[in-house]
Amino acid sequence: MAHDSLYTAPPSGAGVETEREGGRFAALRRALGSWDAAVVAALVVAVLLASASVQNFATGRNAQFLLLDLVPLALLALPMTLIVITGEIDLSVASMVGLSSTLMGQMWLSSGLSLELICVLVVLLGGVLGAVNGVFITGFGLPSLAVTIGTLALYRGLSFVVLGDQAVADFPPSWTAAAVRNLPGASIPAAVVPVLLLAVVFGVVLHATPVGRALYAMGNNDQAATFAGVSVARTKFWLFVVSGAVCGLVGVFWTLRYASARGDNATGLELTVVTAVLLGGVSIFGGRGGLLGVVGGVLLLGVLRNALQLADVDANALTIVTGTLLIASVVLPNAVANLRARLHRRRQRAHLTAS
Amino acid sequence: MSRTDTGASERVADHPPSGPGRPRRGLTERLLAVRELSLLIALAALILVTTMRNDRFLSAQSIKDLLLGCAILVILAVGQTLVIVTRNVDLSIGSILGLVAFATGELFLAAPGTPWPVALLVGVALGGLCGVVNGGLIAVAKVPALVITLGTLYAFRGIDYYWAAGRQINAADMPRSFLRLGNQTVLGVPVLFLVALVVVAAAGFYLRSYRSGRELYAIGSEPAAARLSGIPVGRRVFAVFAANGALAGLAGVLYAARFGTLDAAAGAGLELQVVAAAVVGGVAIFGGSGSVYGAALGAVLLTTIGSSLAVLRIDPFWQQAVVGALILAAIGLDRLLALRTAARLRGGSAHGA
Amino acid sequence: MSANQRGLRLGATALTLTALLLTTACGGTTREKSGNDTGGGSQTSGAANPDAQLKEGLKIAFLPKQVNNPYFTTSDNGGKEAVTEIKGEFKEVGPSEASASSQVSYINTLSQQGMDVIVTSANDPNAICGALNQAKAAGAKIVTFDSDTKPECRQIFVNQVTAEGIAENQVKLISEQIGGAGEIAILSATANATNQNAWIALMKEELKKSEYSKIKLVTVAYGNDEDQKSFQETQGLLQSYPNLKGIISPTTVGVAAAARYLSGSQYKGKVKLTGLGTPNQMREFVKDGTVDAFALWSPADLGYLAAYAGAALASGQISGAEGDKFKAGKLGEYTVGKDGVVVLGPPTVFDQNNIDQFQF
Amino acid sequence: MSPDTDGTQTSPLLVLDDITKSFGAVAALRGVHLALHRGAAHALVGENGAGKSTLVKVLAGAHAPDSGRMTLDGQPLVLRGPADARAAGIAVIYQEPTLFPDLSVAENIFMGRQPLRGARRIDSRAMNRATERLFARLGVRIDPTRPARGLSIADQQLVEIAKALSFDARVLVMDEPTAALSGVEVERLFGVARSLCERGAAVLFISHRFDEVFDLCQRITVMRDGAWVSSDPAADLTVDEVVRRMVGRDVSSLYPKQDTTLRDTLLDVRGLSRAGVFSDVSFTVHGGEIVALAGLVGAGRSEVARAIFGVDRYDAGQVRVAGRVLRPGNPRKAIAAGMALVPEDRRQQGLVMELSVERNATLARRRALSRLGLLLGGAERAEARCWTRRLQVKTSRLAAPVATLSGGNQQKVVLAKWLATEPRILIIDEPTRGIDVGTKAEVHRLLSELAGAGLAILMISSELPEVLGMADRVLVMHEGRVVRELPRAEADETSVMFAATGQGAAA
Repeated sequence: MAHDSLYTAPPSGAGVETEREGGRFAALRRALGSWDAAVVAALVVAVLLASASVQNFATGRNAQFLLLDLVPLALLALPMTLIVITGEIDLSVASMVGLSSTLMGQMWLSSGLSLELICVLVVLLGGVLGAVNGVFITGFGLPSLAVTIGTLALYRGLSFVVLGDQAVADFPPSWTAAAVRNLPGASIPAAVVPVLLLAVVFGVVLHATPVGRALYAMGNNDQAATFAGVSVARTKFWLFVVSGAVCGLVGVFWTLRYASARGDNATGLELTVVTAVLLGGVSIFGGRGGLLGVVGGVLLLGVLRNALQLADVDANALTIVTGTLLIASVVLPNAVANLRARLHRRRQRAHLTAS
Repeated sequence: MSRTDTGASERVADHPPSGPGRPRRGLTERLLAVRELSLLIALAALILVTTMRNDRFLSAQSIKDLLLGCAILVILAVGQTLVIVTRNVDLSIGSILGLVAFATGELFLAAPGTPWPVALLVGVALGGLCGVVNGGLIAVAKVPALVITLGTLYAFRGIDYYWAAGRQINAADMPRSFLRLGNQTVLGVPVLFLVALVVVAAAGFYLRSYRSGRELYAIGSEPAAARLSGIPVGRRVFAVFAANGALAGLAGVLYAARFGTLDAAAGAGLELQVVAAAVVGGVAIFGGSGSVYGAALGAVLLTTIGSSLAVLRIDPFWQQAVVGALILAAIGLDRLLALRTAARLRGGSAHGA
Repeated sequence: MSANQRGLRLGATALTLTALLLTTACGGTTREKSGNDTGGGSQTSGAANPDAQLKEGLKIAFLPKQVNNPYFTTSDNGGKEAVTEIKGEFKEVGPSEASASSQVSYINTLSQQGMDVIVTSANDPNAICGALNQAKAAGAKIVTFDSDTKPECRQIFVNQVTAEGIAENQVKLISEQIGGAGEIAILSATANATNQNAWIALMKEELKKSEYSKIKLVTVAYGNDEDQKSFQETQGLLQSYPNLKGIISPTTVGVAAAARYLSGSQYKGKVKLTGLGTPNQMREFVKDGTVDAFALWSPADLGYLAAYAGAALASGQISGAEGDKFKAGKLGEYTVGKDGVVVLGPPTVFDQNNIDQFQF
Repeated sequence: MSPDTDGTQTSPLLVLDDITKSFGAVAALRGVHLALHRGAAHALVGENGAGKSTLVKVLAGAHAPDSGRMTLDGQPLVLRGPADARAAGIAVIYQEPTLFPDLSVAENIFMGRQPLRGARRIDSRAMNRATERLFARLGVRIDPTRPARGLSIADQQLVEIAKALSFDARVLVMDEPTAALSGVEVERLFGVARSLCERGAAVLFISHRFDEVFDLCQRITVMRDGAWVSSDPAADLTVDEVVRRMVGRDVSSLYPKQDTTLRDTLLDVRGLSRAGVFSDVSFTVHGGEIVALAGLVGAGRSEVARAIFGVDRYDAGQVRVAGRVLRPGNPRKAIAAGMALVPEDRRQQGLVMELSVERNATLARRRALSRLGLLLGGAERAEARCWTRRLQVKTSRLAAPVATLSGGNQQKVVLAKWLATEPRILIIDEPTRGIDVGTKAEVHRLLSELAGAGLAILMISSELPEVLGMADRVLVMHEGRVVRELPRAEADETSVMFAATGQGAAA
C-alpha cells in the first residue's frame, strides 16, 4: 500500500519510531477531542459577533440566503468527511457536480425524458463517475490525490464537452421555484430538510455502525483493519461511489436553484468543501474527526463568508480568508500537538533529572 | 516492498569478481529511457497526424510557435519534478506565476526605467519567497504539501487579485527590450525556449550529478530510510519548494514578457497542466523516480496537443478533458508497469538456490 | 454478502426507490409538457413621472461579472462618477471569478443591505434571475449593462451598442482592411457568451449583403477570454486557413492576444485584425502596424449611463417602459426602447490618428 | 559503580552511561551502560523487546536519549541526528534493511558520500568501482548499477553491510545482521568484522545465535526489559548462564504447556504456494494441539500465516477448515470460519494505535455486536470490559488510546480482540515479542489453556525456548519450504536450528 503514506509528512517510521508518534498523536487527540466543541463555540461567537456588528445579518431573510448557499457545500461535505477519515481525498467533487449539471441539461434538452427520471439518472450517473474514481484508487491501488486531480480535469472538461456552447435554462418554473422555496411559515429553505436527513444518515453510519468503526480503523491503520477482517478496498470503492452519487444530487439541486445547466457550474467548490471538512476537525491523515464538527465547520464557513460579504469585504479578501482558513485548520492542530509534545518531553526530562 | 529472493545476485564464495568491470546500464535508467523514447514517438505521431491534415503545422512559423508556447510549461514542469520526486506536490505554482507576472508589470509601472535583468531577478526572488512560505508551512506543520499548497493556491491568488484590484497592465507599460524577450529568436529558436532548455539542462545535471540532487530521489524513494541515512529531509524539502517557487517566478516574468497584457488571472488553473506534464513525462507520483527531461517532454507533448486540437479544428472544450485523461492514463500505466516489473523480478526465480 | 456492503447497497437502493416513487407519483414532467411558459416582456410597476427630480442619497451598487476584469473596473468607475454627481452612495462588489452562482450570493447580500439600485452585468441570463426578482420584490431597482438577463428580471438594460451596430461596424472595418474580398475568421470569447453569439449571428447576416459577397467567413474560434488560449487559437486559425486575410475578434482579451501573436509572427501586417479592444491594450499594435483600426464603446460612459438610468428608476422619473426619457448628465438625454433597452450609442473607431486621445 | 572497570587495559572508545529513553508510558531503556573497546567485538544480547534495537537507534542518532551521557574517545558525544553519528564514525547495520528501492545499489551505499570529481560532481564510475571492490571484499557479486528494488532480503542485508564497510567506521554496530544470511556469508561478514577490529575499530554485535556470539565477541552485555543486567568477558560465561540472565529465571518453568488429547483435524493446509515467497507448504493442526512454525527470519513463516488467513493471496494449494475449503484472499471468510490471526507486528497489523482499547478489542466483533446494523448502547463497552478483565489488561480506562498501554498489555488487547470472536483455530505470530517476562508466562499459560479447551493453535516463534517449551509438534521452514517436522520428543535446539539453517535439509 504505497498510497497511504503518500504526501504524509510524518515518518511512517519503523518500529519504535511510531511509539513516539503514538505519544504525539495522543496529544493531538486531546487537542482535537475539544476541536468539535471549539468549532461549535467559534460558530456561536461568529454568529453573535456578526449579529451585533454587521447590519442586516440577523434577519430571517439573511438566514434563508445563508442556508440556501450552504446546501451544496453541506451535502458535499458529508461523503467527503467519510473519505477523508479513511485517509483518502476526493478533489473531483466540484467537477462531478458540474458534469452532473450539464448531463441533466443535455438530457432535458434532447432526450425528451421526464425531469423526474432525469434527476434519478443524474444521481446514478454521478455514482458511475464516483465509481471510476473508485476503480482507479482501489482497483489499481493509485493515490486518491493523483486520481482525483486527474478526474477533476477530466470531468470538468467533459462537462464543457457535453453542453459545449450553450446553457440550458428552460427548466419548468415550478421546479426551479421548489429548489428555493421556504418551509411553510418559516424563513428556512425547504432544501435544508433533505440535507439534515442525509446528515443524520451519514452521522449514524459514521458513529454508530460497524461500517463507521471500520472507516476509523482503516484511516488510522489499514493493515490492522485488514487483519481484523475489514474489506478496505471495497469499502473505499463504495465511499467514492456514494460521493459521486451525492455530487449528482448536488448537480440536480445546483441546476434547479440557478435554473441553469452550464459547464462551469460549481467550479472551484472542492476547495471550500475540503476546507469545511478540515475546519470541522477531520484529520487530513485520516482516522480522526466527527460529523458534528464538520457540520459546525460548514456553518462557520458560511457565516463568516456571509457576514464578511455583508460587511462589504472585498471578494478577493474572501479568497484569501478561505485559503488561510484551510491552512490554519491543518497547521493549528499540528502546531498545538507539537507544542504539547515538546512540553510533555521537557516535563518528563525535568522529572527524570530531578529524581 | 518486496522481500523476496530474486536470485539476482550471484554469490561467489571463493573467487571475488575479476576486477572492476565496465558498469552496465541500470534497470532504472533503461526504464526511463523507454519512457522518454515512447514520449518522443507519441509526439512524432501526433505531429505527423496533424501535419497530414494540414501541412502548415510543420512550417518554421508553426514550430517557432510551438517552442514558444511550451517554454513556460516546461519551466514549471521542471520545478514540479523536483517537488514530486521528493514525494510532495505543489499546487500553488499557477498562483505564484500570476502574482509574479503582475508584480513584474507593477515594477515597470513604478520604475519605468528598470532594466529587464533586474525585473527578472525581482520576479525570481518573489517567486522564491512564495516557495519559502510553502516550504516553511510544510516544515512547521508537518502536514501534506497538497493541503498547504491548495491553501496557498487561493491565498496567493487572492493577494494577486487584491493587489491588482481589477487593473490591467498593458504592453505599452513595459519597455520594448523586455517585451522583445518574449518573441525574439536566436537562429530561429525563441529566446524563451532557450531559457527553458537551460533550466532543463541545469536541473537535469543537478539531479544526476550532485549529492543533494540524488538525496531528493532518496527522500522520495523511502523517507524513513532517508532520515536514518542522515539526509536532512526537512531542509531538502524546504529547499525544493523554494526552488520550485523561484522557477515559477521565472516563468511569471517570462509570461509577462510573452503576453504583454497582464491582469490578476494570469496562470489560473495552470497547476493541473503542470502536474499532468510531469506525470505524463514519467515522474512517479509516488516520488523517487523520474527525470526532468521526461517532464519537459511531457510539457511539449501537452502543448502540442493543445495546438493540434486547434489546427485539427477539434472542439477546444476537449482540451481539458484530454489533460485529465492523460493524467489518469499516465499514472495507471506507471502502476501497471511497476506491477509487471515487480512480478518479473519476483517470478525470476523462487529461491533458486 | 457483507453487512458493510449491504448497508451501502441498501442506501443506494433506497435513494433510487424514493426517486422512482417520486417519478411515478408525479406522472413526469417533460420538456414538451412544460413548454415555454415564461411570460415575455418587461414588467413595469407603477407609472413614471418624467418630471420627478433625481433623489439624493440613493444607494447604488455595481455588481460586475467579476471584480478582476479591467473592463468592468473602468465602467464601474464611470458609474461612480455619475453617482457622485447625483450625490448618491456608490458601491462596487462582485465575485473574483465570473460565475453566476457567486453573483447570486452577492445579489442576495445587496438586497439584504437595502440597496436602492443594483446595476449588474450578468454571467448567465437565467441563473441570477431568481435572485434579481427577489431583490426587486424587496424594493430594489434592477439595471443590467453589458450583458443582459432575461428581460423580465430587470427594469432597464443599458446596451453598449445594439448588436446590429456592432455587427455592422466590425464587418465594415474588416472589409475596408482586406479590400473587400477574401477569407476571414472570428475569434470569440467563450462559446456560451451570450452577447458574443448574438453579435456573431448578426455578423453572418451582415456578410450576406451584396457589398460583402466576396468575403467568406471560414470559422469561429473560441479563445475563452484567456490569453494563452486565444494565442493558440489564433495560431491554429492561421495554420488551418492559409488564405486567411483577416480576423475579427469582438472581445478585448481575444483581440489583444491575437494582435500580440500577429505582431511577433510572419503574418504581421499581412493578415488584418480588427475587433473590440481598449485603446491602452491596443496602442502598441496600432503603432507598430499590426492593427489598422478597431472599435469599442466607452466602458466608462456605459457605467455612467447605467448609473443614471438606475437613479432615474429609483426616483420615479422612468419605469422602464418603452418611450420613457431621462437625462444622463454629460451624455445628454436617452430614451428607453423596446423591452426596456437603452442604447449607449455607436462604437468609437480607434486608429493611428486618434488613439492617443483615449486613456482607458 | 561503573560496570566496566574490571580489568580492561585500554580506555574504552565509546561509552554509554546511564542511558534512559521512554516512549509515552513505555520505558524502553532504563539506565543502560555500555563500553566498547578498540579492536574488540562486543555482543549485546537480550530477549526481543529487551531494548536492544532502541539502544542501536540511540547510537545511530535516530533517537535522542532522555537522559544519560555518551563519550567517544573521552570526549562527550551528543548526536542530534543520524548525520552526527556518521560524522563521528559510527556505522549501523539495521535489523531491517533501510534501502532506497528506486536508487541503484551503488548509490544506496554511497548516499550523501558519493565520490566526487571536478566541480563537486558525483563520479559515478568511481562510485561503481568502489562498490564492486566492497562486494569483492564480501565475496558477492551484485550489479552496482541495478536498482535496490527487487533485491532479496539477504542481498539487501549485504548491501547494508557494504554500506557500513564503506565508512571505514570507528564503531560498527550490527543489529542481527546474520538472520537472513547463509553460513558462508556469515563467515565472510565475520572476517570483515575481525579485520575492522584489527584496524582498531570497535564492533557491537547483536544476535540471537549464541554460537556466533561466542565465536566473534570478546565481551557480552546482557539486557532485560530495557535495563542493563551485566557485562562480562565472554570467556567467563556459558550459554546457559547468558540465557538465565536474559530471561531472569529458569527457563523450564516458563512454558507450562499441558499435554492434551488430540481431537479432529481443524486446519488442513495442502500444497500452499506463492511465487517467490513460499512453495508447497502442507500440514495439519488438530484441536487441542499447538503446532510451532520455526525458522529464520525471512523463511516465509509469517507469509504462510497471512496467506492462510486470507490477507495475502496464494497461487496454488488449498486451506481447509474442519474439512471445508476456505475461500482464498478474504480474511472475513476466515474469521467467519472460526479462524483468528494474531499478527507478528502488533503496532502495524494488530492494533489501531490511536483508537481506544474498547474499539480495538471489539473491532473484529463490530458486526456481531450491532443490532439492526447499529452499534448502540454499551454493547462494545460491555464486551471489551468482559475480555479485558479476563485477560487482566491493565488500563486506566477503556476509552484510552491503546498506544498509551505497555507492550504486554497491548498484546493482551490483541488477544482479547481475537478471543472475543471465539475462534476454533488461533494462528499466533510471535506471541511474546516485546513483552515483559511476567506477561510472557501469562500468555503461555493462556495458550496452553486454549489448547486444552480444544482450539487448534498454530504458533510462529523465533524464540527457540518458546518453541520447544510450548509446541506439540515443530515444523521447520527454510527458504519458503517446510523442511522438517519434529514431534515434541525429537525437537531440541540443535535439530531445529540445523533444519532452519538449511543444513542437511535435503536429506
